[in-house]
Amino acid sequence: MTKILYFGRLSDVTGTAEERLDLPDHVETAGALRSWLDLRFEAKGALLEPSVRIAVDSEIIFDDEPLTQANEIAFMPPVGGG
Amino acid sequence: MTKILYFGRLSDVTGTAEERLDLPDHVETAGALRSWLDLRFEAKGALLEPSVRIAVDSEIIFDDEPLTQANEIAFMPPVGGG
Amino acid sequence: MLRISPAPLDSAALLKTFEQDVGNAGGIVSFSGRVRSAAQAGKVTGLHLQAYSPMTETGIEAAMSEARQRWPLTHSLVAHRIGDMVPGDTIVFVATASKHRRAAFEAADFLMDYLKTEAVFWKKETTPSGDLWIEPRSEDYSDAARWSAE
Amino acid sequence: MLRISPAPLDSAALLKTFEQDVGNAGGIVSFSGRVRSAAQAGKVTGLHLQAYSPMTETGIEAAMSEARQRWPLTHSLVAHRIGDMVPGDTIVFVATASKHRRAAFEAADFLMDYLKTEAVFWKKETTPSGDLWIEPRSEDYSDAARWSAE
Repeated sequence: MTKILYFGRLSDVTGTAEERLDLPDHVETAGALRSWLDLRFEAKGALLEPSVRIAVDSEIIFDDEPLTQANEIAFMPPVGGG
Repeated sequence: MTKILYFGRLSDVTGTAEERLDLPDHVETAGALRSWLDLRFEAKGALLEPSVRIAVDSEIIFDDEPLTQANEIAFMPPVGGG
Repeated sequence: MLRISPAPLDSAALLKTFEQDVGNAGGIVSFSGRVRSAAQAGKVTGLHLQAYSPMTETGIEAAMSEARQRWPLTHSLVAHRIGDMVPGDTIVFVATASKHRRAAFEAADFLMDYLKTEAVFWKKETTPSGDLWIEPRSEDYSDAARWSAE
Repeated sequence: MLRISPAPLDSAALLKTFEQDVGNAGGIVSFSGRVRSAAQAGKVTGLHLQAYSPMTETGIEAAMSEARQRWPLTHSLVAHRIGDMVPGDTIVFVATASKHRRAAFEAADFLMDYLKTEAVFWKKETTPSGDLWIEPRSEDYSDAARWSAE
């Protein structure tokens, strides 16, 4: 099982801030995960936006990088505190 | 009588921070006052330095301006707080 | 020092402790940011701030380390509140100390630009017409870009 | 608000009062300057600061007024100590508040530059080898010149 986190406005899109999933075999990269989840949530591209970054176990990765042995994957929309 | 104030390092030169004087008739401008007092204190030019400004009743004046009806004249070396 | 917590921030108490830690260093600059009652979407009645540990901490610590490399700081502090707040609450307190006041000013400014645009936080405002997630304004990005343009 | 007094300055207490006055304005910047124990002439054991009323007040008030014209400040405070101090004492506390944090930073920085180079104060340091009147460093003048070069 992989823990998936949806931060900021994305939790409104997915209806959850956190879930545990078995990723299908064909979801091998960050980009494939975006596409699969965007369809699954009918998110209309919200998970595909380039401004939404993906972190695997607290490291930002590019869309063509593999999800190998990911324990926790986070979808991170643009950030900003203060 | 006119009150004369010597601020900062000038009080070390003159030996006083404040005095009351009758100004001689020929001391009509700020510049003339500088020259007269510099000689009187044997200040070796300390009161003549352009960086030392003169205020008459809290207004900075130039050397060629008159001292007419001055109640209080201040010799102000370069300033700076904080 | 970095502190991220849902506990209320007391700027005056933080400044007092910071000054004690700092000792005689010449200049101390502080910035306190508070939750506003008016924002892009009109009246704001509440604010929720979300962090993602340890990415949030790691990122801020890297920015603090960069600040120490760029400016001769003797001390720096970032205290950031998370969770639920109301207008007037202090959301962030940054303090820097240096023998050179210019360094203290620039480093505090730099850290605030980082916190506004790059720190891993997500901000949701509660308004009479509903909740709204807020992402950085273009003004925040142009402020932050000043530091890399040098 | 301007306050010039020989009474000790408590930065934390001043920040607390300032924040209460300011209400919900977004950002507050403060600067605290303290008497250093080492300076140009080596070890410093005491500092004496002389003002000239009302020129000192008039000048600082004019600088505060200029700051309010240049930046959208909601509040500003200058508290300056005069008389005799020892290392570690707070000599100046400046605070600015604005909806825009850049404005608060720049205005505090501007006021400090004014206080360092143009405010009507004379500063004498006591050192083991005697007393020494200190005039602004060239660094202070170049800092202050930034504002008129714009």
